[in-house]
Amino acid sequence: MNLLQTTRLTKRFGETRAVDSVDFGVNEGEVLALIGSNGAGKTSLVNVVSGLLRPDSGTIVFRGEDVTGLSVHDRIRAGIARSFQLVNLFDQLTLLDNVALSIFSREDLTRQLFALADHHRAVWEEAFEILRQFGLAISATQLAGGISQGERKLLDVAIAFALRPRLLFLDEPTSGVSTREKAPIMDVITAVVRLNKITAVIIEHDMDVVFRYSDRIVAMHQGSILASGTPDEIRRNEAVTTNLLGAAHA
Amino acid sequence: MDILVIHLFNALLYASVLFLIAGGLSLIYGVMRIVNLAHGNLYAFGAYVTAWVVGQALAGAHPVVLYLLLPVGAVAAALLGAILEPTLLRPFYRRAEEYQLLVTFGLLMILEDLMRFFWGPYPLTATSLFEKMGSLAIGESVYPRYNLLVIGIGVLAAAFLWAFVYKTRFGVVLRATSQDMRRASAMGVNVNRVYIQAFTIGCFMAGLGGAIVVPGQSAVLGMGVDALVLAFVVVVVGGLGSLEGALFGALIVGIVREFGVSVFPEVELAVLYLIAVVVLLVRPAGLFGRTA
Amino acid sequence: MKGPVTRRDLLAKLGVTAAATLGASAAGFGVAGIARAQEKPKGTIPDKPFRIGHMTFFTGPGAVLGEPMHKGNLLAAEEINAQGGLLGKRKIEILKADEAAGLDANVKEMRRLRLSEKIDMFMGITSSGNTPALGPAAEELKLLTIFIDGCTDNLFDKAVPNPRYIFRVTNIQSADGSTCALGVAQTWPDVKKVAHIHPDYAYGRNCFEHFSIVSKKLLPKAQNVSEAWPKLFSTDFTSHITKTLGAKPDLLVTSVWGGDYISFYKQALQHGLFDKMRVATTLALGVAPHAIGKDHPEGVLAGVHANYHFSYPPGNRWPLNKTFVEKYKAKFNEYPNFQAEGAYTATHILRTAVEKANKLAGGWPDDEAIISQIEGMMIAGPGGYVYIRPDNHQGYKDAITGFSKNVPEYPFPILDPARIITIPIRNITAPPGWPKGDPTSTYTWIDQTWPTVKQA
Amino acid sequence: MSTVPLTLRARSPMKALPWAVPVIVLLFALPQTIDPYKTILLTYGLVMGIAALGFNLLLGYTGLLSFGHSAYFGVGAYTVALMFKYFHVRSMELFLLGAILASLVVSALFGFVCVRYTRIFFGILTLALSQVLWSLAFKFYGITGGTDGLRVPTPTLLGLPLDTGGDKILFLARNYYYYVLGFFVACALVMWVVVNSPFGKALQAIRDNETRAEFVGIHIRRYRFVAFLVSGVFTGIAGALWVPLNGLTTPDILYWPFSGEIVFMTVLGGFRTFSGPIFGAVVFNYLKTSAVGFTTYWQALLGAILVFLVLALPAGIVGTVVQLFPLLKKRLAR
Repeated sequence: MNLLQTTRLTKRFGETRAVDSVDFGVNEGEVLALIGSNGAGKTSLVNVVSGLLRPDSGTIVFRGEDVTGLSVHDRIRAGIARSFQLVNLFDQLTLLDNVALSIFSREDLTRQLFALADHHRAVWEEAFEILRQFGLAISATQLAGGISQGERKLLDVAIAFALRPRLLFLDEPTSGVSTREKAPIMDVITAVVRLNKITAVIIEHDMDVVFRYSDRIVAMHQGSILASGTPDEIRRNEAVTTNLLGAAHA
Repeated sequence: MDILVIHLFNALLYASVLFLIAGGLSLIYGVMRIVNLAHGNLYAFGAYVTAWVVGQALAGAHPVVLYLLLPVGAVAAALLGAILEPTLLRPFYRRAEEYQLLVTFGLLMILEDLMRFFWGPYPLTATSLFEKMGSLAIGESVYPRYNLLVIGIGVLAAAFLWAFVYKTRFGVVLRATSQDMRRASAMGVNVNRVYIQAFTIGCFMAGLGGAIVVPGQSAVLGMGVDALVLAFVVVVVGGLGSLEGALFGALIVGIVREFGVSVFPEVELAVLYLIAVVVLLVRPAGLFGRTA
Repeated sequence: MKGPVTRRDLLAKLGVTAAATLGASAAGFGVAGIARAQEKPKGTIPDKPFRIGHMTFFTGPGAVLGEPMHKGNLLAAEEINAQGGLLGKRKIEILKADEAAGLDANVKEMRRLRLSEKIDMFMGITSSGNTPALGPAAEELKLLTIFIDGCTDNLFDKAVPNPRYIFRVTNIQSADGSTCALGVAQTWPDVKKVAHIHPDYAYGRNCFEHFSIVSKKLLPKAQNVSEAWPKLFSTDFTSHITKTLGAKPDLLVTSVWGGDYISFYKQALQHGLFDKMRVATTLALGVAPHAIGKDHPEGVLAGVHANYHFSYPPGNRWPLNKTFVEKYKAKFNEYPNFQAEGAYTATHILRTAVEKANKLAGGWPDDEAIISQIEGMMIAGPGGYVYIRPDNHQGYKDAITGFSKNVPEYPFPILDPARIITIPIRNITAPPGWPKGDPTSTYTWIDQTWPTVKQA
Repeated sequence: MSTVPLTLRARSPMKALPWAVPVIVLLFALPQTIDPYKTILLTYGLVMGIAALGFNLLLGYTGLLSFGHSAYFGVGAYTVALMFKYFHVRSMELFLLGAILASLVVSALFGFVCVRYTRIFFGILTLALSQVLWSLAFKFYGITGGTDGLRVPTPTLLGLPLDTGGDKILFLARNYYYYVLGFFVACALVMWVVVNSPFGKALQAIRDNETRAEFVGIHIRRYRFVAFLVSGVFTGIAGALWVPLNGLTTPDILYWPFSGEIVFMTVLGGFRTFSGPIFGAVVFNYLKTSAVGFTTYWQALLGAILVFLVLALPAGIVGTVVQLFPLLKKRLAR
């Protein structure tokens, strides 16, 4: 069944239409890869859907409800979470805090002024468990500012994941890390995602990664959807091969 | 009737001085993204230097000479600025704003006392300049010619500044830097030089404000702090970093204050600050400001 | 006073006289003089120095009043130390403290001086905003104190209604406004439209109130046509002057003083204000006599805080003043103002009290003994007789004001010797036992006891 | 799972006790050993400490630099003065209650306006708003007494009559000191809980990364607003507690340089640490008092110290010590 559906979603920057009346759907339970060359509008689409940008026109329906007008934090409540291509962390807090914060927020505990955070044992246990799933347990008490780029990418995802979203956008989870690190990171992420049966949309350049990890692929080009299908279908799709794969592999 | 005209003149008088102070403040912020809490003291500094120099020269100097001495205060303030920027402020551009505010706050305290150290606690005057020009008859009232001169200088300064920023090559560099410091330096602009120049000009304006004020009034301690808060109102109304804004804001403040004094004395000051608040609410970046 | 009274009657009753004879109110009091030879003190006197904490404005615009105050204190201390100190033994030591640090800091500083510097006495204070805070603080510290100025009625009306340790030597503030009004009533009885420009703080308000109440009694026809309240220590009066001119009054009353007044009169000159109306001031020549230029118009009612101008009493009739002015001029190369006179007198009040107390009991007198000597003391100072009223510890000296005049002897205007106006102070201040009132006891006293003159 | 208790114990509230307890004990003991004057100074310090704590909830934990905290301090103080003037209240508890309510209202009003902005705009806006209050206190002579301010006599504590026989100094140095100390400890405790609460974590998240905070579902403005309220009320309480020390409220405490002093003391101690502002407040108070006593150029002296501080010890005194501590440990270990 259709978890997210946008209709004629449009976002302009001046003349350029970053997102050009896109009808984009995500099905419950799938891991979807969003591909396309730079400037194809992938990130813009995610930004609009996740609420970072306001669309110029079109609607976003999530679980049968129109969320187009919702503020970011309300979308989070509704169950749409995302990670960031350029990592967005709380650098002066520990990894544990970074993750725990998502849980506090999710459980609506952040409005507690006069209770010690540390007394919410369950939250910390869960936070620690999540860190472990992402292989970050060892640095749990370090400051997020002080860990390696690879770990930062994972933590960024972990923060989003800790919200237990129904739909998780992962914006280039392996960008900016060495090719050696790419595979391990993707393994961890996809493992966690599948294990927890989270519907995920992954923006990715690296086609090997894409074909290996996704159930379905949506290819974007110049702000609109070029093609959509299983990895095999996409491999065989003319338009895609000419417009994207060639470019990507060249 | 003539009283109304005079009220108007007063408003303009006040506005032109405020414009010089606030314009400098705004220019500096626009280019360097620094709010200089000690800016008011540079205004005071200009006033003291001019008063002092005129006082020294007074003995037998030709009146014309005295008038030529007027801008000395401005130059002095500019020099002071040229010293302060590289020594005190430069280390802070990469630091958080609170540090910049604090260091200029400390500077404010230091300058306040330095002026007392040099010129003593007593007010310094240069009234001879104010008196020599006599007064102009307006209807059945008279108005000091000197005040008209100040208004003139204010207008001229505004014109010059405008031409400088929009018509000269340096103006282009200045604006480029204020738009995007990184790109400017990428394009080979020597940002450090631009900064010191901008800061110096800002201080020059403040100093000029003080220099032209002092003959009509006098240089007193604490004049800087009072001026600063009003300059804030001006730049907030006009928009931090916008010269047009500073001009416009100065006019508003000048007029409101002038009629505040006669019409609603109790809330004369409060109204000014409230204007600032309202503007910030309606247009956070001020009436002429670029939205940050 | 009952029944219809003419202005002339009332002025006469109040003893408002031009070029008055001295010491009218001195009669019947044991008068202590200032410069007289030291007698041998009784008993043994410790020779540890007598420390006076002197707090006044050493910084900021208020320093035009503060510095002379300190100088007056210094001069007197020197005279006394030259004779070996208090009772020939205890040299006076003066610790400076800056009043400009702000009220909060001033209260702290007074405590520090007493509790950790162990001062024996506190003197000074210029701002009438500060005494109401420091008075109670001094009482709390049981600290013998003579305030020189800070002369707000509020201090002994409300802040410290029953003072024990604190005194004040210069005339009570309300005398300023009243004296100014009486001067006007006597000189320009025909004023109809009055405009006011006062600094927006205690002193300005007080002058406005007392001028108003007195003129209500003596100038019932006069009405208030304009008020302007510039910030204290602001030097831009353009707007306020314009407002005043716009109201077309025939008299301007102003209590603007110090550097403010200099800026004011220069600007007023250029606006032709002095040609359009008469001007009555409360403090024009009072602050720094030598700072006023010869361009200052003559014939302005030029107040001296109802206290003292160095040109009066004239030296030939009052040698004390002659010697004081000469010494002061020689030492500081400027002319003393009322603050200097006040501090000088206050220091000698201390000396006199200590000597008298010593005569009675011998040895170094304790504070109680000194206090009981100061209470009710009548002493001749440079400015004339000062009487310290025992009930409220307030110093009273005959009020004086006059008219600005340029004379060849001085490079600045002085009070026209021919037209000095003096008023016996007790005629314009609430008598002992008068209930504390609002805004001031003197105000309610004038309001309730003075008749309103019938227009003659 | 086994490591969780470990990591948590490493950061449990108990960790604060080893240094908090001795400090409090010391504070309780001090008045017995030092002279009244020093005790009174310390009282000032503790009062300002409360204000600085409140201020730092915004600067240190939410990342908002307010240059208008004189407003809430002043509101607290003037509430006390006006309560006495118009209703002849003498009870310190009632004063505090009034001050809390008043500062709550004002900070709600100002907060509503201010939390939409950050950085320099926030600073200037708070400054402008505080100046509004200042000019009203300054101009409405009839109500506020203008620059004369309003006198407030010694209040009654806990409804008890003064047992010091009207000796104000003794009262301040004993009864009132302990009274303030009590409030100080309470306030510090409350603030400590607040910054360590889930809410506090959310604030720090907002400080570190506004966008991401939004993307973990935090309604930023609302949280800033609440932080603003707490901050304002703390400062208001400080203002009320300050009045009996000074005996008088004047517009000075509403004028913007006083806000500057609050920033000063916070940075002096170090706004990245919890105890920094408290420490800074106490030290600043001694600093200013001795500077004023030491030279008429006290202002320049303080200014120089501030500049030096920002140049050399941006982390503040406590902050620097905290940074050096591990190094020292290493040294000692070798």
